[in-house]
Amino acid sequence: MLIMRHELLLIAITVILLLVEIFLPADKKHSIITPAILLMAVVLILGFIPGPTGILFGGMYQTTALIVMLKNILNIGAFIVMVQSADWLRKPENKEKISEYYILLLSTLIGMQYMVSSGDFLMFYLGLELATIPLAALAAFERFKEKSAEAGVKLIFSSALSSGILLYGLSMVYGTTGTLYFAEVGPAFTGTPLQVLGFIFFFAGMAFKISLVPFHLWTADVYEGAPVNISSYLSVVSKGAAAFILTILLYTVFSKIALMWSNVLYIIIILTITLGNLFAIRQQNLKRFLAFSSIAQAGFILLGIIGQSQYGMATVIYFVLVYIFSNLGAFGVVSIISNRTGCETINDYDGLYRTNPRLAMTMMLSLFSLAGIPPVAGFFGKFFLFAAAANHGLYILVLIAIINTIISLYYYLLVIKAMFLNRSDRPIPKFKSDFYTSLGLILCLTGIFAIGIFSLVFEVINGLSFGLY
Amino acid sequence: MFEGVPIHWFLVLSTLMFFIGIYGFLVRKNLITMLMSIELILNSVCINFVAFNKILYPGHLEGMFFTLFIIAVAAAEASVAIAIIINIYRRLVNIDVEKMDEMKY
Amino acid sequence: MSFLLLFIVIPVLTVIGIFFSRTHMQVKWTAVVGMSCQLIMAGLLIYFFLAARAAGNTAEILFSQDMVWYKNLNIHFFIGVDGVSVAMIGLTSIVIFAGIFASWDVTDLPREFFTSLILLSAGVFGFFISLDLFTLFLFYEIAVIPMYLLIGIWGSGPRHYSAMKLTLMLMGGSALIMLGLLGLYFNSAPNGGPLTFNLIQISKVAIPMPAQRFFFPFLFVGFGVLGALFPFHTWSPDGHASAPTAVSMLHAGVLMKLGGYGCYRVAVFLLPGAAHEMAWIFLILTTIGVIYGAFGAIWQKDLKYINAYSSVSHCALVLFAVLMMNQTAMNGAIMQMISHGIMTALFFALIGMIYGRTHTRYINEMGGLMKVMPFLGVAYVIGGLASLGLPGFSGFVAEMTIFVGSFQHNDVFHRVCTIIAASSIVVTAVYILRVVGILLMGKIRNPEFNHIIDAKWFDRISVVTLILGITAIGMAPLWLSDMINNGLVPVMQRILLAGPIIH
Amino acid sequence: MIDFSYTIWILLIPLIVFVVTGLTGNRFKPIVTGIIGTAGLGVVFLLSVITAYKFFFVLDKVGGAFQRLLAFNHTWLHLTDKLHIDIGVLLDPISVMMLIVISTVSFMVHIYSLGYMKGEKGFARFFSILSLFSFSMLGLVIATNIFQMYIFWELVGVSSFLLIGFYYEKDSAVAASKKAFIVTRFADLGFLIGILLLSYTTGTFDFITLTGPNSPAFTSGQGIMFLGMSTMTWSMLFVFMGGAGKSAMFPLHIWLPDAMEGPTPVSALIHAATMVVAGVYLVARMFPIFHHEQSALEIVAWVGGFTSLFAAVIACTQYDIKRVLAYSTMSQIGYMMLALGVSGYGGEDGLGYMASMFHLFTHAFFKALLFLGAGAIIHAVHSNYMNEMGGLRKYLPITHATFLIACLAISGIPPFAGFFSKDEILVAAFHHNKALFAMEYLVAGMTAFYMFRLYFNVFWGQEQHYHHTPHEAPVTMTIPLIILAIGSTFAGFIPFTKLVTSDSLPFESHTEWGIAIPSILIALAGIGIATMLYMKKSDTSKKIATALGGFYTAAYGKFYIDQVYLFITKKILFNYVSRPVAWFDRHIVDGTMNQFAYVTNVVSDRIKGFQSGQLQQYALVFISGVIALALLFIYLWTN
Repeated sequence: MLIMRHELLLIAITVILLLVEIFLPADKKHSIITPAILLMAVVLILGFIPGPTGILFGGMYQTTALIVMLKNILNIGAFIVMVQSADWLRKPENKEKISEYYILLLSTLIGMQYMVSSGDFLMFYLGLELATIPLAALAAFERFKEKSAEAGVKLIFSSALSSGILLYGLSMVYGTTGTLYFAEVGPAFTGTPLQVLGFIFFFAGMAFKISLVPFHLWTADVYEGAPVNISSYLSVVSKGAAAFILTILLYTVFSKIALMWSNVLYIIIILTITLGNLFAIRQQNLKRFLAFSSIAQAGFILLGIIGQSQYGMATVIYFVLVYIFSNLGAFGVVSIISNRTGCETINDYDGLYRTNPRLAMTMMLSLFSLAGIPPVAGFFGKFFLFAAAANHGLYILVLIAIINTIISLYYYLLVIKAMFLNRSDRPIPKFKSDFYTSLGLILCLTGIFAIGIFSLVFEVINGLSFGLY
Repeated sequence: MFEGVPIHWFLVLSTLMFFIGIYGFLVRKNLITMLMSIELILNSVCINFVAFNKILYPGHLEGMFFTLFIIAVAAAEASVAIAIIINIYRRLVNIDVEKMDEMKY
Repeated sequence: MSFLLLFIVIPVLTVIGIFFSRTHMQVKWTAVVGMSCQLIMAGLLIYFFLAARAAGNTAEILFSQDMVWYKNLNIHFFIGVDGVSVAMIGLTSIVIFAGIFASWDVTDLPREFFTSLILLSAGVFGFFISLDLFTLFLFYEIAVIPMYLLIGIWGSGPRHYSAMKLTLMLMGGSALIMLGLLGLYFNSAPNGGPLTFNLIQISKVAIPMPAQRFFFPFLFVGFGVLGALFPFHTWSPDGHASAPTAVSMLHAGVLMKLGGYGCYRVAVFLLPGAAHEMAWIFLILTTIGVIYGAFGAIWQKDLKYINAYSSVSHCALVLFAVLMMNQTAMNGAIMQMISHGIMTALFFALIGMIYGRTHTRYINEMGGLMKVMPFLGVAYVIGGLASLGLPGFSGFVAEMTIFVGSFQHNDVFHRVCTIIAASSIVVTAVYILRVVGILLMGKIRNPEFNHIIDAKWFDRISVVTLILGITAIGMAPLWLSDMINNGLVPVMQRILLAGPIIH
Repeated sequence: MIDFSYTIWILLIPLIVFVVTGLTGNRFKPIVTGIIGTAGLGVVFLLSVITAYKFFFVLDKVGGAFQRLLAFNHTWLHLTDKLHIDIGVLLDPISVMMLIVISTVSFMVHIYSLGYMKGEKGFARFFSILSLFSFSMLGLVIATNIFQMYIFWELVGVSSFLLIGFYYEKDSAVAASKKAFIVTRFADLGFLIGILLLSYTTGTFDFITLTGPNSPAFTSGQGIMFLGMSTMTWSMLFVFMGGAGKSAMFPLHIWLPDAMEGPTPVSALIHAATMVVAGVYLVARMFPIFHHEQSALEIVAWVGGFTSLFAAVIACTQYDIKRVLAYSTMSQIGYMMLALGVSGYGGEDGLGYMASMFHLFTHAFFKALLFLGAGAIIHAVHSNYMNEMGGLRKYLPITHATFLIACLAISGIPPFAGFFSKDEILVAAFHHNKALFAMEYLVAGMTAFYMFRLYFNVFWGQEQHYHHTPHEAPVTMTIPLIILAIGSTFAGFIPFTKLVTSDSLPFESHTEWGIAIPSILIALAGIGIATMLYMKKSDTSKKIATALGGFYTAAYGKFYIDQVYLFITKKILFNYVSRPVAWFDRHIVDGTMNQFAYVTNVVSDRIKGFQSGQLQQYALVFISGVIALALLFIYLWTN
């Protein structure tokens, strides 16, 4: 029972919120925000309490110390998103949908956690869908915005297609191995043509989730249309979860054809990083901008996977952790500014530093972290990823990736230029950010700094991860 | 029934359905029909699972269960999709997929 | 706890102090206090170092301290100094001290300005004291990044363009370095044992030749970009021209030295075999750079451009000397770094002050300034003479050491390179005298210049500090060169082990 | 054994004076600085005299030869394990002789300047730089090693630069100073290369080792041939290039005439008596090696000879009195070089060497005298052009008298100093090379001619109308004139053969009247012609000038060497090297870097259609992605 405590806790608070939703009078809805966040905080903290690990349902569900940690990381991300979205939920048009928002969000989180700790493709599929479908609803959350609806459509349709293809792949895997349990598929997966075909379909589905080129096209549009906090949630938590499970699967189930998938990754990494950057360069809308940058970041994540070692997996997890904080920091600033002023393009940010120095500073640090500039954590994350790939001898790949970091630095600097260098005749007015917003940003900043400086985090992760060999 | 029907037939059928679905998804402009083509894809998957399970691995029922779950999930998916489509319809009074390119580049 | 840590701690504390100080004056004075501490610290460091050496402490690295940071990558926080780094630290502290005073009249966002400036210096200090390649690289980037804001916000001219260009090119360089460092790391234990970033440990092992051949160009070019290696120097003119005074000072004075130091300390020291093989390629480039920068400077109209090009020439001489790979030349390289650092800082300070008074940097719009600003005028002449390598100033010592050193190669190629490089002293004389002639001498062209006031007290402090630096080294170079030599010993041993004997 | 270590103060005092006056320059009244400077030089003068006395007459000889001793030596910088730069004091006959020359002339000039520069703004600056110069020049002559010499060589150059550009608001002065510095700098590059070659081959900078009886220079660096000359020869030639630059030998002479833009005392001190002979001194210093490399020595001789003739010709045509003197200086230095060039080594063979030093010595006196006299004249009439002067002899009696003495001395009329030294040179030349000897006869005549042309034009002829009646210079200026006049009268009787010889072994000298008398006659002839042409104003000179035609104009235009240089520097270097380099840097190198950014942007703009916003297109890409992966796998599969 305690083995799946994370999911149970989440389900518990979801149910609680549902009940509250039912019994709460319509004019008091917004008072649900604080208790919701508190509950989530409790869950988060409880999640860190060490507990038993093991297998349930005859292997369909499994947890290990590693998976528990992954779940905690996801919890952190979700928690920060919840904190950040408080400001947005207070807006009048969202008043009566607050608890829906939380319920949907939490259910996706539950889905992800099941996906991460699945021991069987069925469980995995359920988790995946549970993590995806509510997100479409969330993306279309702002009913009165055409963009939001469009985002919803694009998300649900493309995700449906991708999951269809993924399932087709799974069916082939099943057909060739005769089982769906990871533990049994692994040995049986010797790489016959049909299996490989199945793997390709499966991989395409996963690539869709972590938006790798060429399966990324939905990303930018959905991020732009969806509410900012949803975009940030999509970009960090769901992407993170997908990356985790993909790593685990590649390292366990598909380890027999490691040579082949590493070759594929090689090409996909180059494509993803380069195209992501090239598109990001010319974006004006910050959400779109961050969407493309997040695509490029996904490419970097793969660098760790291709490392194929325990160290490689550790760097992936570590980088996702860093990336959660950095990206949420950036998105947090974008979201509050877009909530207060509706400004979302880079030009609107001209001279931001002179009116709102704190926000601009947070933004800059987050962007530096994304670009991998010391002393913030992003530097360490990137460096370790490159080290992981170099460890495997892929120096050329690393070189390409590093050159791409320069391009990425260029467009991150464009934003910084707008905030610090440019002057504007009508800059974004000075405004005071409320408790939750500042809390969220402070969390991100502490994360950005602490994770890099204190090597403990990485060592713990490295201790728990495992590699191919 | 289906005794002695070789597995290839099922596979051919499912493959056909799969690609028909994909084709439909790519060419039909109406969101609802696109949704239907997705259902086609999912059903082809179901056929696969069932066929594999029934013919290759009659021992246990994983394939069957998977099929059931797929059907359920597909229903949920469809419901959400349709909800969103309705919303779209409210916004811009048609549901032509090509009209939804406000966000691009 | 090694007291070297203070070199990083003091700037950080200063930044915190600046953060909490209210008025502009407080900000400035906090900066002054902090950087004076740095200066004093540097003085003490030199004293302790020489004392320790005199006391017969022959350890390769002094005041070292080693803390494990990332256990499973074997990344340490390993700091320590040898003669060379002590010299570089001295240089840095002088320049930053003068820089604070030179930027006394920054009015726009002074808090942020001094913060970034001091962060930059912190990065530089960290770079010079760290002996672990990882931290070395980390501090390197810390030192480079603030340039963007410094140039972009407080710069002049096409500052956005220059800032972006400078940052991207330098970061491009650092990208190459990163790859090189990874290469070093994964080849740091060719015969078993844990991989390491530890510079000293790596310097003890023989890295396999193929790896050396592959990674040497990355490291050398990577650092060379910052060291204004031809043809990767083009960030320098624009960057310097657009940067505010103190930033130009720090950048040309110290930051460009990171490049030279890196080439010497990482590329050549750790990969001597490849260095021996490929030196000729880069020798050609640097020789071109030396003469090319000098000729480029002749034609410029903008004071800062002139100085930027002369920096290109002088820094190319540094790399040139490093590539000669014998004790004397390398010693000259280090001296040239220090001398050029102080000298060019002096130049940029003066240019800033002149600009602040005449509001133009185009020499043909000025003239006869010696009459109205004798102090700055004389200082400029002194700077110029130092830059064209006049005895009694540091430039002469450095250049002579380099030339004598590189002349120890008894083959035509090196001889020719040396002679070409040496001929730059004439060209340097040409452009320096041209500037001095047009700028300071002759009649005053613009009547408004008649009521220019000469240097203020803070200008004088910064100028005098730098001039003292130049002349001190120029008059009594022995202690410095001995200190450097002493630091060079292990480097030379490794180089000699690796390749053909050069005496 | 006498302790000479105090001689370092000869070096230190001017330095201290320079630093003090330089820092406190505008605190005190200018005159104070002047006094300090002069006093300092006075002390130096005394010290030098004492040193000379002790050295020549008290210090006991070793095997009849004057010793060469290191009065003081201190390591300044370690270069390689063998090479190290020292700063010290080397005492041997020539250095002591130079000490006397420099301190005397410098002292005189200081006193003179107290009067001449009175009321100039920058008086203080003038004196502090003057002591800087004295410091550098003294350091140069007492250098213990070639690198110390190079150091002070550079310092001399810069102080000359500063003094020529003293009137920094006059553009011509600025240009002249620049020219002087850059030309000499170019020569110094040669010197540096020479030093590098020499030090690499011999492994030492030290003069005593280098020029000692068994110097490594004689053994090493002989074999290697390049363009038919050994390394050692090449290094000597490079070294000589440096000397030629400082001593304004053809073709590096162009800076000297322009250098006359500086104040006249400066011309007297630097560009007549001391700095310009540094080149000669350098060759003399390295003489044993030069003598060992005969081909190099040959070149020295010819360059000297040609320059002397060349300069003499030009001198005959100039009107600016200072320029006339400048060219005569060149010509006289040419003599000295030639003398070294034709000299042998040791005993009687070393006659040329002795003669050269001798002439250097005497020349310092009368040329300084001439310049100071010219200064007095200019001071009186505020003009440099002799055709604006005339009949000044009644206004400036003392100047007139001293000037006349100087003219006689330089023309080599006995018993004045010039005669003896020049005679020795001619003898040496005669024994070595008849052609050069003839050339020098000619030059002797021309020297006499142009000097007296000058003399008559200034002091005789009919009076011009001056805007105020010329008046004799103040006493501070006349005293030096008189002292120097005495010097240039009697200096010739100093028995140089006993004191300064190539191997510092004294030998008996004897005037070869067979050569002396014709030279005197030639000189007289020159004077005679000058008298005829210029004593009374007549237009005969014009006629001759027109008769000579093109040659005259060419000579008047200094044979257009300046224009050639101007062409090379301005046209070639500036327009065809420097400008293209600047352009190349901006457009090619920088352009490429910008291209990267540009291309990136363009590409990112081109591919934007990829993201069309069409859901179905996304799906299409998705599917094709899957298919592409499949194909890729098949490819990987097959191999």
